[in-house]
Parts: sequence; structure tokens; C-alpha cells
Amino acid sequence: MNAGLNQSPLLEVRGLAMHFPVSEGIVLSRKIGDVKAVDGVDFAIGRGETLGLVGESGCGKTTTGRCILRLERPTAGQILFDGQDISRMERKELVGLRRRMQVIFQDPYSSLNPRMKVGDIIAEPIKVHGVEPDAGRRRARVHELLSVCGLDPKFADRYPHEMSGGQRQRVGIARALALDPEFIVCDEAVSALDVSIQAQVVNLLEDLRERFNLTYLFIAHDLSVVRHLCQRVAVMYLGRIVEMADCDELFDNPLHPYTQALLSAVPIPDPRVEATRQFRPAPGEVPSPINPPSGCVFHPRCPMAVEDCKRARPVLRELRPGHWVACSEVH
Amino acid sequence: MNLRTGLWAAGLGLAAVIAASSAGAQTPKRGGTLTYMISADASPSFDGHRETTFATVHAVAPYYSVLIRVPPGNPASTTEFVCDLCTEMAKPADGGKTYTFKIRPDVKWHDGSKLTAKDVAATWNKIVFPPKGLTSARVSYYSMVEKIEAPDDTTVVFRLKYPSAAFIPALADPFTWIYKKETLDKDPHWYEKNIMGSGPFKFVSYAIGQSIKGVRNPDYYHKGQPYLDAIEGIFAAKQSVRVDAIRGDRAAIEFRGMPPSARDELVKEAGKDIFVQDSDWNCGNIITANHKKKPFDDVRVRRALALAIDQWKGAPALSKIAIVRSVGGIVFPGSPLAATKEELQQMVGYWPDIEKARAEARRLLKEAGAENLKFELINRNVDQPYKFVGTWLIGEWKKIGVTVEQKVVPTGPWFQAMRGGTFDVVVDANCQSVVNPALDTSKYLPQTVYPESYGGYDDPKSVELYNKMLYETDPKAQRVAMRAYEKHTLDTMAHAIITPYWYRIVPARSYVKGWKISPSHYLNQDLANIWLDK
Amino acid sequence: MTIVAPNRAAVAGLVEELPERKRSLAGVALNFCRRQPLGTFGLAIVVIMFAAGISAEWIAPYDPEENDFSAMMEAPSWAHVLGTDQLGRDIFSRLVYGARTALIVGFSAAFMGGAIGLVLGVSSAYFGGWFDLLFQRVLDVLMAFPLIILALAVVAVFGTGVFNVILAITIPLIPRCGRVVRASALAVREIPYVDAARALGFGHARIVLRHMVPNVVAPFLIMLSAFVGQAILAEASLSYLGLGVQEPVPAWGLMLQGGAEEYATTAPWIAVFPGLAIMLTVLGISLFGDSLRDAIDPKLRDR
Amino acid sequence: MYRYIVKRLLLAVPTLVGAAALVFVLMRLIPGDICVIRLGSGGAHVDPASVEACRQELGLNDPMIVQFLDFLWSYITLDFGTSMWSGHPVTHEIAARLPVSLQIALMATVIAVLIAIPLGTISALKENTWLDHIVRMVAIAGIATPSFWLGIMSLVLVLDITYLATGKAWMPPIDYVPFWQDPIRNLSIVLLPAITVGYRYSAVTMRMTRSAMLEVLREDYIRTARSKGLLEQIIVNRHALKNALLPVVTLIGIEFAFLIGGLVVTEQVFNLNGIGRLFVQAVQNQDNVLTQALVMLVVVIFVVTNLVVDLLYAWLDPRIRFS
Repeated sequence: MNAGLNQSPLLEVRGLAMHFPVSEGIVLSRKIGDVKAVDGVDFAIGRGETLGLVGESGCGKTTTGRCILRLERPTAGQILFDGQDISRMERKELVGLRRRMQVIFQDPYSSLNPRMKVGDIIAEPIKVHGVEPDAGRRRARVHELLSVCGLDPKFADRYPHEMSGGQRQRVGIARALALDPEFIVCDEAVSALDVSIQAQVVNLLEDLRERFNLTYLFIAHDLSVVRHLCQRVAVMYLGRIVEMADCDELFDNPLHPYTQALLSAVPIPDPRVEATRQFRPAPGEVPSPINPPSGCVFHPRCPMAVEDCKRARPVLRELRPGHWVACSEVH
Repeated sequence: MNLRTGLWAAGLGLAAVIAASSAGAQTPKRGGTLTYMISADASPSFDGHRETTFATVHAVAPYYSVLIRVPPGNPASTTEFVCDLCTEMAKPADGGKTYTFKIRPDVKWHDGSKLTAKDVAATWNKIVFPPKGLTSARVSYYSMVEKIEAPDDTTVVFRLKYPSAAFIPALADPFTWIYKKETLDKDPHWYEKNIMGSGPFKFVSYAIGQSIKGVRNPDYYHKGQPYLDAIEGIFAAKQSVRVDAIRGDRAAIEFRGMPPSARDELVKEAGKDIFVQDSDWNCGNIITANHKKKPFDDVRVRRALALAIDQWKGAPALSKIAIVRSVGGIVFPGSPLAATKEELQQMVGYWPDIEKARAEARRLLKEAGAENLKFELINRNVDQPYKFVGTWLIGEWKKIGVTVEQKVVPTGPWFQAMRGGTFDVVVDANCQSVVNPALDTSKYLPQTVYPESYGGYDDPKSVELYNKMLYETDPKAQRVAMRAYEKHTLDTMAHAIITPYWYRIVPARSYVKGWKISPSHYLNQDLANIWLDK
Repeated sequence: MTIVAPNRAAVAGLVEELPERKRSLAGVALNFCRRQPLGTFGLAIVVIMFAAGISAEWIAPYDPEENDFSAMMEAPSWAHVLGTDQLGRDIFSRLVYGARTALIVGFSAAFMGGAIGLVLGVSSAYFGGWFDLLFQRVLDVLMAFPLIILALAVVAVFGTGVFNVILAITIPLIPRCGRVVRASALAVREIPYVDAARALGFGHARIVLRHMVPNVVAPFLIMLSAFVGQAILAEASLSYLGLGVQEPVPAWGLMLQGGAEEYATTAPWIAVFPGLAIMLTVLGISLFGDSLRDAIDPKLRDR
Repeated sequence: MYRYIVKRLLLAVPTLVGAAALVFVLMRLIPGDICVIRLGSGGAHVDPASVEACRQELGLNDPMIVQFLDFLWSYITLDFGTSMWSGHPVTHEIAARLPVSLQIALMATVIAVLIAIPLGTISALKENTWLDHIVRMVAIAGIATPSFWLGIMSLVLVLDITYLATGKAWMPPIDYVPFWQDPIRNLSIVLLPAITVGYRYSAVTMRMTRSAMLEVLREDYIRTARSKGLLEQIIVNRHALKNALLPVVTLIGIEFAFLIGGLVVTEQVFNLNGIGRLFVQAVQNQDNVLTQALVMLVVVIFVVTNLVVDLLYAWLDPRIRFS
């Protein structure tokens, strides 16, 4: 599926599934089920594009990101990166991929090794991948990267705990850029930051995209940030994509009942409260991913649900040009 | 023999009174319980035929009779043997190939039944010809025996393949307890876990690994004996525990032997309440170099190792802290076959001028290209006297520039190192019960002739000299032949270094009477003649 | 990619001044001494023992391995300040040299056991899966063996000698360390910088050694101080059973073996001084280790 | 709950098998075997033919794998074999020694708890005072002292003091008698070793009590209680101690499991016929069957104590539930 793209995509995900087995017993353990964290996800991202992936916590968006990064080995499906399926690659084969695909994590406090100096953190991948064997030139490169990310190069001699959250996140970004990647997964990259800092970092990301022709998968639950940064947005619920469209189209004209509920939940101005509050756009509890509801997984909470929704799993259909919805009841 | 009497000045200037012969003068009193220490963890099984440790003898011997034994009144004798179950010592007949013993008719088993010659013959058949699946530890002592029969209830006949002077001493082995035929027929393993004999004491109880108790056998055939009402042996491998036990009068005696420090401590504190007997011990540590390893294949190196050791100064010093005392050659110092001091001093390793000896040792090492020799000395994890001897030797060798690391291992690995020939130099031991130098010195023969010789050498000359000594019947000529064998072993070939012989010191509460020390801790342990002067 | 002048975002980031560096090392030490008098006392003992061990050649008045049969079991005097042992060796000299042996055995066993336990514990947490399961079972097995029994068996297999004794003590220390380390490494493993390292394509060895090990090392170092004490005591116990360091090497545990019990009443100085040396050293190390933990543990630091 | 216990016990199976394999291999790595030891330890003759017969009799000539499978199978059928040294069933051998060791272990535990908890608590309450320093010194000295040395010294002291006082040295009896047979004799045997072991044990426990108390005392709810003006006594007893006890209980349990190891040396010093001494004998005699049985026993004690500790933990802290 090549949803909504005119050119050949940089990344294409087909039928991606990630099931974590749940077993019982110790000596003779038997499998009693799966946590279906990701259960058949398809999307594609064009070069230079930013795709937002939104949903409640636990919907599988982070797992999707980790599968693409191959921090997990997906249970099923294909991940085509620049036309090459990386979903089954072994560790050694992945080394080349690592240079082209990077990640920025949510928590700037824990994503940096506290025992290493900032300079070493950024220099390490350059050294390991043999990009720049010369130590002096490597140091210069680190300084460049720091300034690109808006940090005084003197920070290279500091430890992460001597820096603020925003500064650390810039170090994280600099590290991600160190290998000169084409594609970056931003896993809730700004969620943990204060609003003012959030804006700065979002601006930085935007800026870097333009300058280095980067492609982002931007995973977030904060819709306003997504709207600011992304060209397209995919909405996930319980391991599946329920709606995907161009950013403005989705925000202005959400079709899936879940998206509608999501958008109707007004953000609370205080970012700290916003970041921590239970994000529950629809009535009822999110069902367990071990035994997801039959048919359409959203049907127990869906205001529009009909009897048929319990049976048939709705497919993602292109209702309007570039606007895909997985709901049998919207037309 | 060689039982020392008189005053013995101890290291701390204390004197221990030893008056072994005076004990017999008093009339024995009846009654009382003797609590004695057994210096081991526990007897393995109760079957003397199967076991080799003195722990088994000390624990179980009082419950059994034997055919013949060393005289209880003179256990130090190396030549005299007396009857226990027989009525008279057998005379060799048939050119020394037949020995006929008459068995006492008045012997009862502890279960009340009568002991007959059939029991004796059955027992000896088990010892000499163990059925398959049964271990008999001393089979090799009896290789001359062809047949053992009991033609009637009072007669046992031993038929030999060839006449042998070693036969009667072997028959007096202290482990050869007589078992009941009926029981052996039912279950030859029965005596491993049970005790039922005809000895001076009846077995009462055994607390596993802790103690063994018995009471007087009223039907004992040696009339008047035993004097004690009851006995209790307590196992304690740790020396300090045994010393403390005697010190605190929790036990009256320990029969194996204690180091001088223990005696000094006891005498110092309890004075005349402690009575000490001591004797040279038919045990010694032998230093064996592995002839199969360089540079020990070189006789010069072996001689140098022997020359470095100042036996004459070391022995008296060591005797203050360890259970060793007399400098000797390959023959037990008390034996008529043993070398005199003058004879010893002619040999390498016993030179009176130690400086000259060490200079020679250095010269030999240099000549052999083994200066700055370094090696590992395997020793057994036994304090007394193994480790003391080892430490002393290392100090001596250091004086000729030889560096030695001592590697101490438990008994199993120690044996394995010797048997497997994986050592450089090892502290070996030779410990026999009945003093019999002609047989005891076979230890120094090549391994091809004597399997428990661990030097790994082949030496036809040595075998020739030994055989000459063995078959010599004239005592004087035998002594001369022994000197030649000894000189060859210790000097010419330097196959072994003999460290000072062990010295047995047995301190006891002085109310313990009647027991006499012997050169072996295996002998004279049925306790029938002990009485308490309380 | 080429980089040009700082851009808009970069300028926006330069908002905070660089923070001041932490206190100097001397300041930290001084503060430690003031707050932890017991720890300082312990440190002093350890330093003295180290000094004794290092400069044994200059301090010891006699050769510690030289038997002197003319001076056996002499009570403390001016010639032999702590007396002589059963072979006439100067006890003070043997104690001084023994400090070297004790520290070598204690520290090598603790560090080797600690280091192997550290790497195994972290690897187990990092790799997870069957490796971790297997590792945990192996730990259970080894932990269930009493330390001294395991050491006894190891010595029985390999024989005595300083190196083998170190080995015998090291092996039982590995699981004790591995277990604690694994627990903290499991927490570290969940921290995103480990994921970041994986995403950057680093090898397993680099991730374990460079990213995980340094971050579990603080509790580990404190545990090490306890291990050093345990190792010294284990050596003494092994020696007591006759399977420790062997004569004539001067070692405290060895000095307590045989002689200690045999002459405990007639020549008590033979037993008393080595025992005191062991006690003081282990006491010093433990006091220091405890205070270090108090000083580092943030939960205990706030007062 | 029962599911949890069953699960934990099942989890112990691989541990048991692993321990079995380890001790099996270890014992066979030791050079030599029980036959040369029993036939040769007297220092006399070791007749090769007798050694061979003995090896045959004890099954030491069977292939390793056969021996190991036999060993496992015998445990499955609950037949623990007979000691190669004495020929007695190992259950017999162990049963004879267990009472002494258990009595000392229990007495040491009681002594430890009685000393450690009050002193540890006081030490924490009076943190950084001279009292605290003294208690800590005493505690750490207990960990730092080689227990066998302490045993030797105390034994000598008893002998010397009684000698000086009465002119006749008194030492504890040497052969163990169960408490119900002769309480005085029993206690005079067991008390000294129990105190020796208990001191070290109490030292470990005291340290843990102190640090656990300190931690709890800094919790907000204790501060609240204090600020409310509650009596110190009540705070300590009702609030702090109860919560501080959790890690202390764990430690007591784990140390109890390790006590068997600690007894190895103490039983040597006092010549007690217990499990620890038997262990050393079995290893040194290379009595594989007995050593294996003892290791299995210790592992079982270890597993069971850990389980009991966890259950106790849950009982003390209702927040912990098993799932």
C-alpha cells in the first residue's frame, strides 16, 4: 500500500504485527495468549515527509516505532526501508541500516548515559561506525553537531546531569544526527518538555528537516505539536491504524469516531498536567490487548457501533483522496 | 624394646615422669568406666578386615578376639607373639609350610554361643581369600597362604605355598578380628555395620560419628580380665579438643599420640595427675623425588637435596613441636638391624658437618646445572607431623638456594599425586604396625617390584641388595647386608630422604593403669588389661 | 552534510549559563572525614595495613620464613616484640608480611569475583531470555553452596597455594555479586540510553561494558568492600581447615592454623596477634565501606 | 497463594538438578578416590588389587553418565543411598547430626534477634552519637572476627578461668546429648558455639536493623507522626519498627540458610558432631554419595528458607500479593 504518496516512499510498512507472548507455568510453560501490541499496520512515509503517529498510551505507536528501528523483531509483516525489507534482518545486516535511521527518545533525562560526557555521547557512534577515525576531526564534528542543535560546543565537556532538559534533548538530537541519517523516529520527542522548550525543540526539528532533508516518523499523543510539525497523521487504536490523512484534512475533517473523540478532548493549557493526565477521549476503559474485542476493536466504546462491527474487522479504505479510514459505518 | 624410661626434659623445661615398668607392680583394681579419645573423625565401617585406619582399631578392637597378637604385657617386642584364641603358638611343620593352631575350648561369643575353630577358619578365609565384592585390605600380606582349614572344632591349619618368616608377624596383624561363621555365611557384609565378637568388652551402642560404648564381657576367657566395667571411645579429629578433654578430665587417655606441646601443656597444669608414656614409632615421613621429572632424574640433584638437611640439629628442635624425634635410616631405630649414629654419619644426608654438606650440595647442584632450583613439594593435609616436616625441609633447602613451594592437599589427591607420578617431590609416609624391618624396607624397592614405591625409578641393583638382605639368615650378616642396601638407597642413588622417625607420646590421667605403649598405635588396643586407680 | 553558521534554533538554545563544577576531591574527602568518624578510623586502619604490606621489607626486623630453632615459642620481648612461633619465626615480621598476603588475597579475590560477577550480571540482564534464565539458575545453584564448602571443594580439586586459594574464594563470590548486579542492571536495561545505544548499532560488548556496567558500578563498589573482608575471612577459614595458603608463606590465616590451637594456652601470643590483625583489617574495611555507602546513598545523605 | 508455593517449589527443581550436577562433577574432579583414602590413610600398604576391588564394590568404575543417572534416579525414587565411608544410609548419617546443628542454628538465631533488634533500633534512634558508634563498632567487629578464632579463644578462656578459679580446668562435655535427655549437659555443650555463631549473626542483623530503621525514620509518615507530637515510644514501636522489620526478616532468613556454611568451621572448633563437620569429613574422604546428599540437603534448606521468608514478607506487608 502506498497510501497518499506520489513518489516512491522512503519507508513502507506492510501488515506489521508485534505480538508479545504471555505464558504461564515455569517448568512446562505454555502460551496462554499474546499481547497484540501492533496488529496489522500499514503506512508509508515519503522522503522529506513527516508522518505523525498519534493515539493513547498503550495503543502500540511506540512499539511500531521500535519495530521500524528494529529494536524489536516484528512478529509479522514487512518493513521496507528504501525498498529493502528490514523486518527479518539479523544484527550484523542491520549495522548499515543504523547509520541511515535514527531515533530521538521521549525522556531527555534517561536517554543519555549519565557516566559519559556529552562530547563522548555524540562522538561514540561516529567512532564505532568508523565514520571519522581521527580523534581531532571527530571532536570538531561533535562541536559542529552541538552548534547545529543550538548548543555551545563547550557543552562537550559536560555531563548530562549538569544540563537542563531542553539542552539534553538537543544532545539527543545531535547524537541522532551524528551518523548523518535520512530517517528519524521521534518517539514522543518533546512530550516530556515544558511548553516553551517544546516549541524550541519542535522548531529545531523542523529546521533540521529542511536543512538535511530528513524524514520523520513523529510519534506523539499531543495533537497540537503533531499539527504543527507533520504533513500527514495516522491515528492508532489498540494496535491498528484507524484513520490516516493529510494533517489539515484530519484535524478539520475527522471521519473515524475515535479520531473525533480524540480531537474533542480539549488540551489543558498547563503542559505538565497535560502530560500526566489520563488521556481518555472516549467513554469506557481501553480493552486489554491480550484479548482485543472481535471485529472492530473500537466497537465497545463506539457511539456509532452496530451489530456488524462485532464481527467484521474493518479495512482501511480511502474514502477521499489521501484520507483513509478503517470504519464500516462512515462513508 | 626402645621404650624410653626416666626423665625427659621438655622444651619449656618441664619434666614428664615416665615409669612404664612400674605399672605392673600394683594389683589391678576392678571397676570403673574408661573414657578415651579416638583421634579421628569416625571409624569408616566396623569391619577390621576391610579398613586400614587406626580409628577402626581404637574403636572396635575391644569387642573382638584375634588368633595371635603381640604380648599385651610387652607390646614393644618386635619378635614375640602370643596366643589370644589359640592355646599354644604353632610350630612350623612340613618344612615351614604348615602351621596348626589349637583353639581354646572355653570361648563364648557375646551372643552366648560357642566359638569354634570353624569360625576362626572362616574368618581367615575371608581375610586371605575375600569373596567377590568384598574388600580385604591386607590380602597382599598373605600371599604365601595356600589354604586354611578347620579339620575339627578345635584345630585350624594354615598351609603355605612356601615357607616364609613374614607369616607369623602377618598373622599377628591387629585387624584380623575373628567373626562368627554362621553370620558370615548369611551376610558377609554384616560386620561392616554391626559388632558381635568374643572380646573383652561387649558392644553397647554407637552414636554415629561421635562415640562408641561397651561393657565388660563377664564370660571373657582370659580370667580376671577385663578390669573395667565399661568403655567409651569419643571421636575427635582435632588435637586441641583431645588435649582439652584430658585437661578437663572429660577423657582419660588418647592412644594414638600427641605432640610435645600437648604433653607440656598437660604436665604443666595437671602435674602428677598426668602420666606420660612415650616410644619411638614405627612410622616415618619419606621425601621422595620423582625420578621421571627433570632434574630429579639426576642423582646429583637428589643427593644435594639430602645434603642440605641438617638432621642432627633439626630432629631435637622438631621434637619440641612435632611428633618426630629420632634420626634414622631406612630401618626403625629401635631394631637390631638399624644403623648406629656413626654408621649413619657416613651417609649423604647425615654428615655431621652441615656446612661441608651444604657446600657439597651447592657444588652438586651447580655441576648438575640445577642452580636456583625451584620445585613444588606435595604434602598431605595433616598437621602432625607432615606439615611441620614440610615446613622444616623448605627452610633447610632454602639454605642451598633451592626455592620450594609447599602444596598441601587432602589425602585423596595426595595419594593420587604419588600413584599417578604427577609430583615433583612429595612427603610420603611409611607406617607399619608390627615392626618387621625386612619387610618394611621393601618400600624403597623400584615400583616394578613394590607397587607402593612412588619414586618412579628402576634399579636392579637395589633389588639385588634387598634380596641378599632378605634371605640372609645370620643376624650379623643380615645387618651387614642391610647396611649395603641402605647405603645404596640413601647415599649412592639417593632414592629417598628419611626424615626423623615419629615419636609416640601418650599422656593420660595417671589413674589409668595397665596399658603399655608400643612402637605402633595399632597394637595392644583391646583394653582388657587397663584398670583405673581411683 | 555540511554545517554552516548557527541557526535560529541554536541561538534559542543558549539560554542557560554553564553550571559550576562540583566540589574538589579534597573537599569531598574532608567532608567525609567530618561526617564519618568511624569510616575515617576504618580508612586509617586500611591505610596502615596497606603501608605495612607494601613496605614489609623495610619494617620487618626478621626474615618471616627463617626458622630459628634457638628461639622457639619465645614470649614477646624486645628482641621479638610479638614473640616467636613454634619454628622460632618472628611473629611481628610474619604479621607485616602477612598483611601483604591478606591484601593480595582479599583484593584479588574480591576484584576478580566482583568483576566477573559484574559482567555476567549485567550481561544476563541485558540479553535476557534463555541466557538470563540459565544464569539465574546457575546463580541459585552456586548460592546454595555454603561459601566455605565450595572453596573447600575447589581447593581439593586444584590444590593449595596463593593463586588457587584466590581462585577458590573468587568462585563463590561471583554469584553473590552477580545477583546484586543483575538486579540493578535490570533497572538500567529499561533506561532508554541502552535502547539508544542499540539503535546506534553498537555491539553487545560495547553496550554491556560501556553503557550498562558503569551505571551499576556505584552499589557494586560498596559491595566490593564487603567482599574484601569476606575474602580475607574465607582465607583464614580455609587455612584453619588446613587448605589455605601454605607454609612457609607468611599469612595470617595460616598463622592461626595448627599453632593457634595447639599453643593457645602455652604460647597464646602465637594465636592472639594474627587473629587481632585479621579482625582489625576486616573491621577497618567494613567500617570504611559502610560509611562510604552512607555517604553516597542519597536516601541517607539528606541529614 | 498455594499456586505460588507450588510454582516456587517447581522453580527449585532446576536448582536442585544443577546443584546435583555441580557437586557430582566437582567431587569427581578431585584427584584420587575414597578407596585409596580408606585403604591408605593409615600410612601403610595400599594394595592395588584391594583398591580395584573397593572401586568395583562402590561402583566407581561405572561410566560417569551411568553414575550420574543412577544418582538422579535414586533421588527421584527418594533413595538417597548409603555413605561410601561408613556403609550406613546417608539419611541415617544425616539424621544423627542434624539435631546439634539445628539446635545451634536456632539458638544462634534467637540470640542474634534478641541482641540485634533492640541494639540496632537504639543505634538508629541515636544516630551519630557515641552510643551509635559503639554499637556499630561492636556489630562490625562481629563480622570482622574469624569465628573459629573467637571459638578457640572463648574455649581457652573458659578452661583458663576455671583453672585459675578452682585449680581444675573445666571444659564443656564432648559428646552431645539431646536437650530433653539432659538439659544442663546439653546447654553446656551448645551454649558456647551458639554464642560464637550468634554474635556474628547478630552483627549482620544489627547493621541491617539500623539502616532499615534509619530509612524508615526518614519517611514522610514518621515525620508527620513526630510533628503531630506522638510519643517517641509509640512511633518507634508501632510505626517505624514494623516497617523496618521487612528487610531484617529477609536477612535473618537468608543468613539462616547460610548458617550451615558457617557451622562448618565452628563445629570443627568445638568438636560438635553436626552437619558442618560431616560436610568437611565427607568432602575430605571423597565420600561422593554423602557429599551429594549433604549438598542437596543444604540446597533444599536454602530454597525452603527463601520461600518461608517470602511468605513471611507478605504476611508482614499486606501490600505484597502473589500473582
